[in-house]
Amino acid sequence: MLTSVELVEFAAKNGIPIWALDASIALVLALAVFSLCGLGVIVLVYMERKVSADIQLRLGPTHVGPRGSLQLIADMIKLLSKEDVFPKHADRWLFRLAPALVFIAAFVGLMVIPIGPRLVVQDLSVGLLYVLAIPSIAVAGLIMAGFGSYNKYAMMGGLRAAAQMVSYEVPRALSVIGIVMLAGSAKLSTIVDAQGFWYIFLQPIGFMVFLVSTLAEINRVPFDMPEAESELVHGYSTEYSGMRYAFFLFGEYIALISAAALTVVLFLGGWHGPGPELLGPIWFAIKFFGVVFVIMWVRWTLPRFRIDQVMDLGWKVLLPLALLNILITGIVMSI
Amino acid sequence: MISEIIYFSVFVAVGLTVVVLMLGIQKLLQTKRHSDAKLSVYECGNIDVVSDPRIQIKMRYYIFGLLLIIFDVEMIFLFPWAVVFKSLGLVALIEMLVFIMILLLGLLYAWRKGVLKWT
Amino acid sequence: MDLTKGQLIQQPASKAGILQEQAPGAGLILGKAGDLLNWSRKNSIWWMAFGLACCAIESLMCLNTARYDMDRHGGLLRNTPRLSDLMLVAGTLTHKMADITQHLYEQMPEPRYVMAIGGCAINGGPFYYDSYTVVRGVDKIIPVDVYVPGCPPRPEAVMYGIEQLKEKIIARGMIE
Amino acid sequence: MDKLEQLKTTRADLDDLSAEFSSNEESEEGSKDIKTDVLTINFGPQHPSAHGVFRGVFEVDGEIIVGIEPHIGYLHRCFEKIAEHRTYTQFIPFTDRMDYLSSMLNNWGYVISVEKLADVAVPERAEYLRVIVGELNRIASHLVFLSTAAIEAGALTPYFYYFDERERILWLFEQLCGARFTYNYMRVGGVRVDTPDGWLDDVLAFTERLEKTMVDYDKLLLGNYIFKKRMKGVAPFSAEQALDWGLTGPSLRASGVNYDVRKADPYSVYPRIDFDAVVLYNGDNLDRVIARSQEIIQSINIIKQAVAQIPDGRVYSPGMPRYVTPPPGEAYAHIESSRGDLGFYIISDGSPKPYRVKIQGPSFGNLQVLPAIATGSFFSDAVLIFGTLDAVFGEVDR
Repeated sequence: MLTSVELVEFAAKNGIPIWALDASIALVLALAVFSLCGLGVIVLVYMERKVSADIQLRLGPTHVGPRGSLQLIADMIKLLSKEDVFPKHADRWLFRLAPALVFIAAFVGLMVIPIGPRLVVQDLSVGLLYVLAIPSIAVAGLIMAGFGSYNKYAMMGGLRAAAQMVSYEVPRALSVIGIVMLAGSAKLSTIVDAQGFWYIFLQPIGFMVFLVSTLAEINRVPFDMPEAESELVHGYSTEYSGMRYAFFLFGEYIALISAAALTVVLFLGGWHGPGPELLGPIWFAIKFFGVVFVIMWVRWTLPRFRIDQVMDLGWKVLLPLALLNILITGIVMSI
Repeated sequence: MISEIIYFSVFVAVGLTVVVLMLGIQKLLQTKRHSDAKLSVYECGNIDVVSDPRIQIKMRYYIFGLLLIIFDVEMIFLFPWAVVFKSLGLVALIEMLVFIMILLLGLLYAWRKGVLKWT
Repeated sequence: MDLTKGQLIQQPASKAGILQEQAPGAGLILGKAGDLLNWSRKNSIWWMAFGLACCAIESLMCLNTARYDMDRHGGLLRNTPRLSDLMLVAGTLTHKMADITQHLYEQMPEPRYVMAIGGCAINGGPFYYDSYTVVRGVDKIIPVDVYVPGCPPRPEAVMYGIEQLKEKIIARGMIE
Repeated sequence: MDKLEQLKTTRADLDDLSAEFSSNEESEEGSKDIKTDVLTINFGPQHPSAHGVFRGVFEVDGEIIVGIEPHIGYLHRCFEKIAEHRTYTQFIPFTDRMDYLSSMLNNWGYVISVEKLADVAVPERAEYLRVIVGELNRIASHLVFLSTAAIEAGALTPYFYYFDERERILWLFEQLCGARFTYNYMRVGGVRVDTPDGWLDDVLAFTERLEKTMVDYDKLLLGNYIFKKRMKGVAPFSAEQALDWGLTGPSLRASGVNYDVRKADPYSVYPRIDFDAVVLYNGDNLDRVIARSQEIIQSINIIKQAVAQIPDGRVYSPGMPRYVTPPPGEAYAHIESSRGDLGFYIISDGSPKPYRVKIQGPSFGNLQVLPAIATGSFFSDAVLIFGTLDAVFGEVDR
């Protein structure tokens, strides 16, 4: 682990309490993860714009920076300098806390995802449960945003977010039980190590259920009910401007990062690939961008479901399928 | 355990600092020019708010919420079971199958009663 | 409706402006920062989906499509005034719509820009000089930055208008 | 006496009590179903899918629409009054700006009425050119319809494909009359200019291209499982209902009524052209979309035949005066616009300006049905229903 024996000895010698040592290492790591995921957001937004442009016969950003790569930076600086409108009727604290909650929940979720052998901040023994649970708190942020902005579209967006979370939380969690059974652990690094053979082949039903409910969990098309632009003008973030909106954007993309990374870890063998162990992160990145591309491809191809169809799909198709998956896995493993 | 909690809190603190810092920079850079109209509710351009958004709205997914709690609890039971499944073998499978079946029957019952329909 | 009620309630300029007046040497740093801000503002113009009539199809919808593709320049279509920098007033403005237009303009956060697209938005149109419902130009109710003539103007003309707006943004200081 | 009074009051008290009791019972029964309020939502005028300046006040109970109150008139430019102060030729540009997505057809509807009023013969070549540009414009309009239907269903990509094809049509129009969007191409007694060299070949090349690409686009949008699931069976409209509400155009034909002005009351050279009116039978959202998609194929078919049949000759009837002065009288003529039955009723008092022009726009008739069919549907579907009714507010408000 990263808190190596020498460091502990050094701390003990100099009278530094162990928690302070932990905290300082955690701070360094948190900043590293933050810069990494900041870079990731920049790359993903650029990729999203380029992929969508490619699908739509367009060019995408070309003018700002080399091949338009500085586009997001320009957008961010602009959002930073925009006026911060705080609507008169909005609830003071709900309105303020919502973007922060969405952003922090998504960011903290990145803590347990291993991107290479031993390259992980905290390898929790319940890492899988943690990474399923913590990013879902973001939904509370959406509901707060919807309720706090005193706006009808935002309100309906927040309620839809809640409805969607209610329907897809369970299938998503149940679909990975099969993996826990196979790997015999809920620790993410153990799950990766157990994958001599990728779990996507051993758990095809689980993979499908997981991918679909992940799309719903991170509110991407065809499940972007909370921000359905054609009816709810901008969904839960209708009243937000400037940097507060940017945090919703960050939150959304960091959720995409953690969802895609989790898919790689659980089903696509994590950092495993031919070549020495040192290439692990590179293999991880290749698989990661593959998954992200698929998610974007879906996003720019499909229309949106209706809210009742969304819930039907969750409860009547995905949940039974996920339970069936557990059943099949159990029976096959017992035989 | 304590180390994990420290890590978690440091991550939350870093996230919170970023949020506060960015909003502070925005506060410094922005040009504030407020009018009553700007602070009013966005209503597709309409000036008059025709009704209060904070009303007792019909939550048609209330029952779904109850079901979510039931299945979430089931899920929490399933995780430890799944971790040690390899060493427990067939008996554990049958036991858990009975457990899942009961819940599945509950789901089927709710389905038959028409609760899962968005009316 | 009352066409004279468009005045904004003026409030003190940003804290940066106060800083520039008080702290010596802050001007240079803020000048550089202002360049950066202006660069970002000109390269990320998000406009509001606000179409009134014929010009909206030409200037709003076509501007996104493959042939014109304002996304290349960082332009995006946004649905709410809260996220928009630019309001394209495209089409005939009637008296019934006037106060709504004004309200939407006021709901946009600073800095905000307005482009009047087409004859109708500029001065009431080439045809409606004797109409009893048409407002003779959107600049009667809100300040306009760029005028793009045409009935309707081609999307290229609107793009040229946006280029003109970019020059205007650069010419403006950070502190208004 | 006192006793009687007392008795009366007791009696009244008892009545009150029983009334209270019964009302209590009622409220108890009511509390089983928690009382909820309806949310009143403003939809438009500034809204991404308001198609311009429609304002609907939607009353939403949860997600279900319980009432719609449409507000129109945000684009009222008083065309009918203006027409009384313009000469007959001067009014043609106004028709461009009425239904701005199918300007050519609006031009055509107006000039055909004036021609009927003034009894002007139109040269053969001009009639064919009108058919060609009219059908091209119908395709362009339907392409916009399909793209907005896709956007409202949440799919953004088809919009780019459809608009790319539409750009090609606009390019053809630009070659022909110099304008991309508002053409002012037709004149009383013909059309303004003849085609440039090779224009008809370009038209044929375009139709051949579109025929191939439409197959792909239909697969992309209409073949999509989610799109079908969203659209199928939503807001079905029976033939009787459609006729009662005065629906016209593709929306009417999607309900199973075979009424196409080109067939029912043929004008121009349509009798010489072999084509089918697209009739579908469910009358739901999906059928309204499919009707448009199939009409594009029919229009391609018509254009091909018209290009094959077009004769040489002049495009403007000789000896037409600068000011058309029809004799006193009245005339009504209607055509099949891309949205339905577009009619112009003109009264002349013998002067160079019309005495009265009454425009019967199809969008208005199609839009008024919205509260009737969208009530009871989902909020997200109401937006789609509004989209498939295909109202253009330049024409609704005029």
